[in-house]
Amino acid sequence: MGALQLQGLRKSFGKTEIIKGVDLSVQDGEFVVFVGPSGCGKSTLLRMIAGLEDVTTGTVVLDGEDVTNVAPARRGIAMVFQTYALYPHLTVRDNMGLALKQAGTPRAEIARDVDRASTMLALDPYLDRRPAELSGGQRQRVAIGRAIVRTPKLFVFDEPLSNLDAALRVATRIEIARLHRELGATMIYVTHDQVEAMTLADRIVVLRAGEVEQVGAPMELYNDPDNTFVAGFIGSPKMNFLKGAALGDRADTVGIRPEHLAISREGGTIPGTVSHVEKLGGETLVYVRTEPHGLLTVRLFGEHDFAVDESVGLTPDATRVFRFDASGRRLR
Amino acid sequence: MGALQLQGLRKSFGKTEIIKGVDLSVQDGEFVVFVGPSGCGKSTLLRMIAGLEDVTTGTVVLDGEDVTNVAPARRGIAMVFQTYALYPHLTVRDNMGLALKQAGTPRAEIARDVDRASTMLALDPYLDRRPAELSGGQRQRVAIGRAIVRTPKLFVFDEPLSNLDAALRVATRIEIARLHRELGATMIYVTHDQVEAMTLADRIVVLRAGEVEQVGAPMELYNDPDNTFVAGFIGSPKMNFLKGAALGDRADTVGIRPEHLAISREGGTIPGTVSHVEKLGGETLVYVRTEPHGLLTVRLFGEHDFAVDESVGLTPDATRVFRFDASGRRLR
Amino acid sequence: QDPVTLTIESWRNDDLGIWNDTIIPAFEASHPNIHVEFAPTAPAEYNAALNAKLDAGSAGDLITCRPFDASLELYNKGQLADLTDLAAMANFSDVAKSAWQTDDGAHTFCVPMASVIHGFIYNKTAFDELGLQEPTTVDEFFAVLDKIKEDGTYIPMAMGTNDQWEAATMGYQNIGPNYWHGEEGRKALIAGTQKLTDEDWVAPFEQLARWKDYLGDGFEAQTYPDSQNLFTLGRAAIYPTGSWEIGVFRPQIGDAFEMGAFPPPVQNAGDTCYISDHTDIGIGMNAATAHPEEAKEFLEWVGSPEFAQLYGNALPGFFPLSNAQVTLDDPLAQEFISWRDQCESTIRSTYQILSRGTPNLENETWNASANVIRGTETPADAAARLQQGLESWYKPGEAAQ
Amino acid sequence: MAARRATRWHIAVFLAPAVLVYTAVMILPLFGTLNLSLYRAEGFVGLANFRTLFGDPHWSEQFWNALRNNVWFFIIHMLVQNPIGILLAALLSSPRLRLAAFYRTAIFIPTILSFVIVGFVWKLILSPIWGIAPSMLQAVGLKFLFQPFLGQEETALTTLALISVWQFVGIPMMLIYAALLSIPDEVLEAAEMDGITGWSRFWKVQLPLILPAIGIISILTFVGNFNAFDLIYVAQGALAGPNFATDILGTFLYRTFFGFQLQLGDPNMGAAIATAMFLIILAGVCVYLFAIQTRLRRYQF
Amino acid sequence: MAARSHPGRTFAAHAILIAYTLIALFPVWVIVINSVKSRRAIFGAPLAVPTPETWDLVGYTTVLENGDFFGYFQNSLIVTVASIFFVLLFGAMAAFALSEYRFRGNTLTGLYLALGIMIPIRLGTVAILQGMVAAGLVNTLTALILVYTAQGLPLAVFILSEFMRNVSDDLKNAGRMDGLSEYAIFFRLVLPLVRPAMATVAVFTMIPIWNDLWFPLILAPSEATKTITLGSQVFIGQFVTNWNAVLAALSLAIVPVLILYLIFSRQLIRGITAGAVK
Ligand SMILES: Nc1ncnc2c1ncn2[C@@H]1O[C@H](COP(=O)(O)OP(=O)(O)OP(=O)(O)O)[C@@H](O)[C@H]1O
Ligand SMILES: Nc1ncnc2c1ncn2[C@@H]1O[C@H](COP(=O)(O)OP(=O)(O)OP(=O)(O)O)[C@@H](O)[C@H]1O
Ligand SMILES: [Mg+2]
Ligand SMILES: [Mg+2]
Repeated sequence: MGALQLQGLRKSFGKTEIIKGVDLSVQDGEFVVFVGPSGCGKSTLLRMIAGLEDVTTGTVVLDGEDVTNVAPARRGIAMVFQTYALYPHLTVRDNMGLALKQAGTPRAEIARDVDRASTMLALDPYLDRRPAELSGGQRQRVAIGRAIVRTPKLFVFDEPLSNLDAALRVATRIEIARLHRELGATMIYVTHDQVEAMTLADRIVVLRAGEVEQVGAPMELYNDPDNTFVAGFIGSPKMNFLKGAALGDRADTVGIRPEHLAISREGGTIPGTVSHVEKLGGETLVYVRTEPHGLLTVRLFGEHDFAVDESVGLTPDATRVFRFDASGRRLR
Repeated sequence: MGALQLQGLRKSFGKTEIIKGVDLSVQDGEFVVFVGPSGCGKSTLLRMIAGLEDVTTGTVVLDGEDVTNVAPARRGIAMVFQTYALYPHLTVRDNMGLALKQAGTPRAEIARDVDRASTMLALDPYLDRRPAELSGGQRQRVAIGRAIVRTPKLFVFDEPLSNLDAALRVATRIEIARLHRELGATMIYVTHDQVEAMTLADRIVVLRAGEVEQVGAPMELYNDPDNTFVAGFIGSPKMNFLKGAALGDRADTVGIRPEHLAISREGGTIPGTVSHVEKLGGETLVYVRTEPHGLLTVRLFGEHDFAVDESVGLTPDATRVFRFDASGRRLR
Repeated sequence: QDPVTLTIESWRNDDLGIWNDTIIPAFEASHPNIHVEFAPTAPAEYNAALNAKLDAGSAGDLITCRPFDASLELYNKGQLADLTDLAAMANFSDVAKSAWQTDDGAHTFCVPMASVIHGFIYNKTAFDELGLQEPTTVDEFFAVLDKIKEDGTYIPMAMGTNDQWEAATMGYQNIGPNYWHGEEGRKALIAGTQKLTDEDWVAPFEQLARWKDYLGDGFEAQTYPDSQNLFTLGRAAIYPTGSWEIGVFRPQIGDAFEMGAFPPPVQNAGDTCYISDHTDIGIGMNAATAHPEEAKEFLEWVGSPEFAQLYGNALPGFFPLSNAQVTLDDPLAQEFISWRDQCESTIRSTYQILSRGTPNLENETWNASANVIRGTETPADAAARLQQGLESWYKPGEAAQ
Repeated sequence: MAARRATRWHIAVFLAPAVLVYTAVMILPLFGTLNLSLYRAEGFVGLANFRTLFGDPHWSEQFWNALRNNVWFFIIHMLVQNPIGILLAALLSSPRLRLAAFYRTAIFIPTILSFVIVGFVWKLILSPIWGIAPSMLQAVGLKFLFQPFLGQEETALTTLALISVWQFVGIPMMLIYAALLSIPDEVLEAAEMDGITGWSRFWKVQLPLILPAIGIISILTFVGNFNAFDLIYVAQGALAGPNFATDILGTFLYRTFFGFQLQLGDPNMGAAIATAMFLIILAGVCVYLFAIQTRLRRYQF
Repeated sequence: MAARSHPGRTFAAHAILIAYTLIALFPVWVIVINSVKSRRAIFGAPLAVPTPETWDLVGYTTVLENGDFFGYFQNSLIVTVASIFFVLLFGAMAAFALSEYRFRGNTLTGLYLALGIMIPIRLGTVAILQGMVAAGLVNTLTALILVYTAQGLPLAVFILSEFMRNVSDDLKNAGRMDGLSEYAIFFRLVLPLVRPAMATVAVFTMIPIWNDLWFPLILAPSEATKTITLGSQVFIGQFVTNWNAVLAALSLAIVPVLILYLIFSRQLIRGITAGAVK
């Protein structure tokens, strides 16, 4: 019920190869999040799984069955599109209910399922509007609702929360997590949001330019990245990369996360001057210009005042540094 | 050069009033961020400023001139649309260059400006593609690029970064901040992202259901919210609201941010059990079930281990609590 | 001085080659100051197009004239010039001119060019094969048809009702004069002393109704070209027709078989025979022409014996109306024209005056003839309908409406 | 938009060329002509021509007969041409259908043909004498089904309507095809994910989105049919035989206005007929514009 | 998409399309084969493929000998292409005004522009001809182009305005924000995006123009301005029609329209693949 294997998947648009051989095995009931820079092929990969994009080479195996050439409708997958792709002529209610109606579900049941989803997504007041009369966030919620009501064995979500406000985002995220627990459905989820990725995923797949860089549980990637790319991509703000030579370290590059860099007005191993301070309320980010490491970010809990151009010293937490070789590979 | 006054702006779609009287004055060169729940009218307000939506009543004054009835093209405003609204038949290069070409800018200059914007947005490899061949994030960047190349006196951005990955998001955010500094242009910006709002804004405007709830500098809103709505909306995770009565407090509701709630295995003023732990790498969120306050969120710096169902005690930082009356108004 | 160019409006697309190759060169040889262009229009559009051009003032200098009302109307509107004084008019009989005169005969506005004669063309080879003779009476006619039908090799008669006009023109108007006694009946009808419901006028319909059995399968959908082809391909034995087909059939049949012709059979042996010798084509002058002198010069030539000779031989089956003696080379054409000597000539009954109003008697006759042949209307009903339609607007005695 | 807005000259500029050319070359001449319906040769007669048209049985019988035939002609087009056109367009728009361009072109070719050829070839095919249709029916043992379709009062009009359908099916096909192609792929993909494929995708997703285009072809069919003339004229002549069974308003008008054979053109009565036709069509178009078009929802893609 | 098509459904689709294609092409086939047969063979065995005995190009030779056929072709092409150009340009402009702006009289203007499809333009012949005579345009191609432009406009406006309503407002608004004038929005954004509809309208406009007999006959019958359709009429006589020549002429006349059609239908596809986003 929902186990997925991707074997040597490749995809080219014309001459450009977009997906360059992806092998991945997703357990039944697992929640897998795809992250990666914009344009790395996340949506394309999702669409190949869904069957909307044909596979150049490789196979997609769903529940032990090779579905590479099976029509999307017969794969039993629900998808939330990055561009929503709502039916413009149907009301919100009908947008959500159409798939069930098509499957011949009894009216009462459809109504119940749609109501549940719409309540969950705070869409109740809009059930009789058409997509054109909705705000961006409302449309996105309808798209999510449409997938949810179908309860298929595999969900694929393409950045489903990117247009939601913080509160709704948290609420919907929690709903999706709950849904995942309750349905036991396999979910594949693309997001740019660190919090979503870290909190929802059983495993995160980091993609770069059509290739898998690393696969692992969220904290595994955070605490044990394989290379500079993963180290830099997981965690926000981004990890600081320092020059090993200047620190007297054997490694080419030394990585230290902003939260593991202590700042003090006197002392500290790396001297620098404050370039810019961002106060986010619960935390403060201090950008410090240093020689020869360039701009380093320091993340502090709570509110702190630093004047721009003030001299400060930074001290990395020696237990939390990562060492990388010249090619970016992690030295363990 | 870019000062904006909104006076008594109202907007109805049919019988529904969406914008219910907005008065706002934006200084020349200011960076104002609109935040608010999905569907509260942020996009609609932006579109009224841009002249794309006619105003039901009220006036829009730009640079001292009443532009309420001036055509959008003549207001000298650049806009990034939530739906991107790229020209599907034009390449990325032409999408960005069209406005300049229209204005009769010399070719070489157009090429230079487009190149600069595309480099900044990492769009160089895609200059000759059409929007249909781009990923979601790439489309969004093109939309931003299109606004940037024009260097108008007022920018309005509708969730410009929502589809970008973390790294690009930070980079683009910083670019926008730089652009703001360098051009001295006034900017109005809608976002759902707390970090963007807190870091970019000179002032944040909190909207609720078509009305302005509070206007102020980011830290002002964070530290001195007028009501529960603003208090809950600014800051992520959301502020915890506790029942005053149960705490023996004179206020109806007591608000305390997750970062100002200490957690310990023994002691603490509010006893509870751990319901769920989210590890985000640099920080940890602990959700604690308490009587009678319900689920409270605690935000801790660094990694922490708590077992689900473990008994814990919470202690609010007394200096950081906010008190609200029954209607949600702040008691100062 | 450059020659003046005269343009001729015509519906005779068919004659384009003859004009360009024969007639115009002959004229231009003797009139170097005039250049003539023959500019035909497809026949179906001719009247409409001509009227529009005349109304707007862009029509050609010379106008080919339909007989009777169509041209009379143009004359009355002042669009055709009065040609009464043309010297060549002396070369034509009054009957010949009658198709292009005012009702009182005082003014003539077109030079008569040609008439066509109705009759039956038959496949002589087939007749010989079946041992048949040209019929002279109606009974003989049907006996011949029966024999052909019995034999089964040939469709006895080629005619279809799809286009309707065959039924009226080549059926009704062909055999009718024998019943209504040619001019006598026709004039009586105009005078109101006879009615279409009279025996003499119903009888032709009765004969037509009998034709049905001798026509090919599906004749209801058979068109005029179909009929022509049936005959020329040798599949039909008899073809009720008009003399114009001679020129059409000759090249198509070639040596495949020999053609013969007989006039419409009479009721009883020895009865006077009547033929429809219909004045069909004339030519007049656009009153608004810029070159009236030259146009008249041309018309004089059209009225001359030289033209008659040229035209009659170039277009076998279109018989010059001129009094001049014309020798025809085509034997079949000779055969047709020879009937003028044995029989009384008349013109089609509906053409003069009687088709001036609504309902239009000619159109109604097409419809009625087709219906009668198809058997969907009885001869009596058809005649009654025609009479009723005619009476609804035509009051004999006040001819010029 | 708000009333205080400056005069929007561009609207006038956009409209001017079309309105000018159209008014000068089309509307003025046409209405000049329709105006003739109020005159007779002797001068202004008010509505007398209309009284004749509807009061005189000779005229009114022909008029109603033509109108009845015309309605039938239209019904056949609506029931046969448009559904076939939609079906073909739906099939052609299936993604990556091989040979789609070939089919589209092939099906459109009849539309390009001139009426002269269409009339000729169909008469040839249906001819009981030269017999393509009869011999083909004979080949499959159905010869008894053959009738001289064009020569019988019961079948002639329907046959001609079907020929016209054959000729013009390309038009609804093209329009619907263009409309179908403008539906964004993602919406169709969403439907595909929802299990809505094949016919149900067509009924539930595509059809509602192309309703405006269907509205257009319906009104174009209506207008086209009530102005139709050429095919009948070419196939059956201006007298629209047999026994006026194929007479439609267009042929009736042509015969009256321009005359036919010995019947002289009667611009006044012709104009009266044209005016009547015009009013019928106008009524239809107004129903469409005000009652249907405004209710059709349009979606922006 | 290979992965996405069902063999069964594809097969059914092809079966239906092939069946209909046969129905559509069979009569055309009959026309073409008969255009290269002798007259006797046409009627003797209309369905037979030409054999050496029946093979006869007399139709084509007659056509080529009679009059300046290439000149006629050229006239037809000039008239058709110029008319389509003006119909599309003026029609699209008017359609844009009607679909994009709300102004008083919008619906009425739309209705006014649609009146033309409700009355056969032939009825206005005399007045049109008089106008052309007065303007000295008789026997010029300009006269035909003017008439056809006027004749094609109503349909073009009708169809294009419907399609223009589908163009996303956000897109036009983005153009406005970019400082594009309304004209630029029309020419640079809307026109390219309704290309499929334009191609469709072009095809609809082209056919009646190409096949029209009446106005060439009335307005420009001179040898120098004859169109192909008018030129072919020479072979349609009063009592006999030279079917070989008519079939040949009209078969030849299909070719240019077919080419035009192919050009436009390519535009149709290209317009689509330019692809709308959201
Ligand atoms: N054309 C319309 N007709 C009716 N209601 C509309 C229309 N456009 C927007 N609305 C409604 O107006 C409200 C405000 O919409 P708006 O797009 O301004 O929201 P928003 O604040 O931008 O939301 P989001 O953050 O989700 O983009 C929403 O409730 C929406 O449903
Ligand atoms: N139809 C197409 N033709 C050519 N290139 C395409 C096409 N669709 C996508 N691409 C390219 O493929 C790459 C991957 O696109 P994809 O949409 O999968 O990216 P993504 O990872 O989802 O990005 P984002 O996070 O921005 O949505 C991009 O560089 C994009 O430009
Ligand atoms: Mg994507
Ligand atoms: Mg919005």
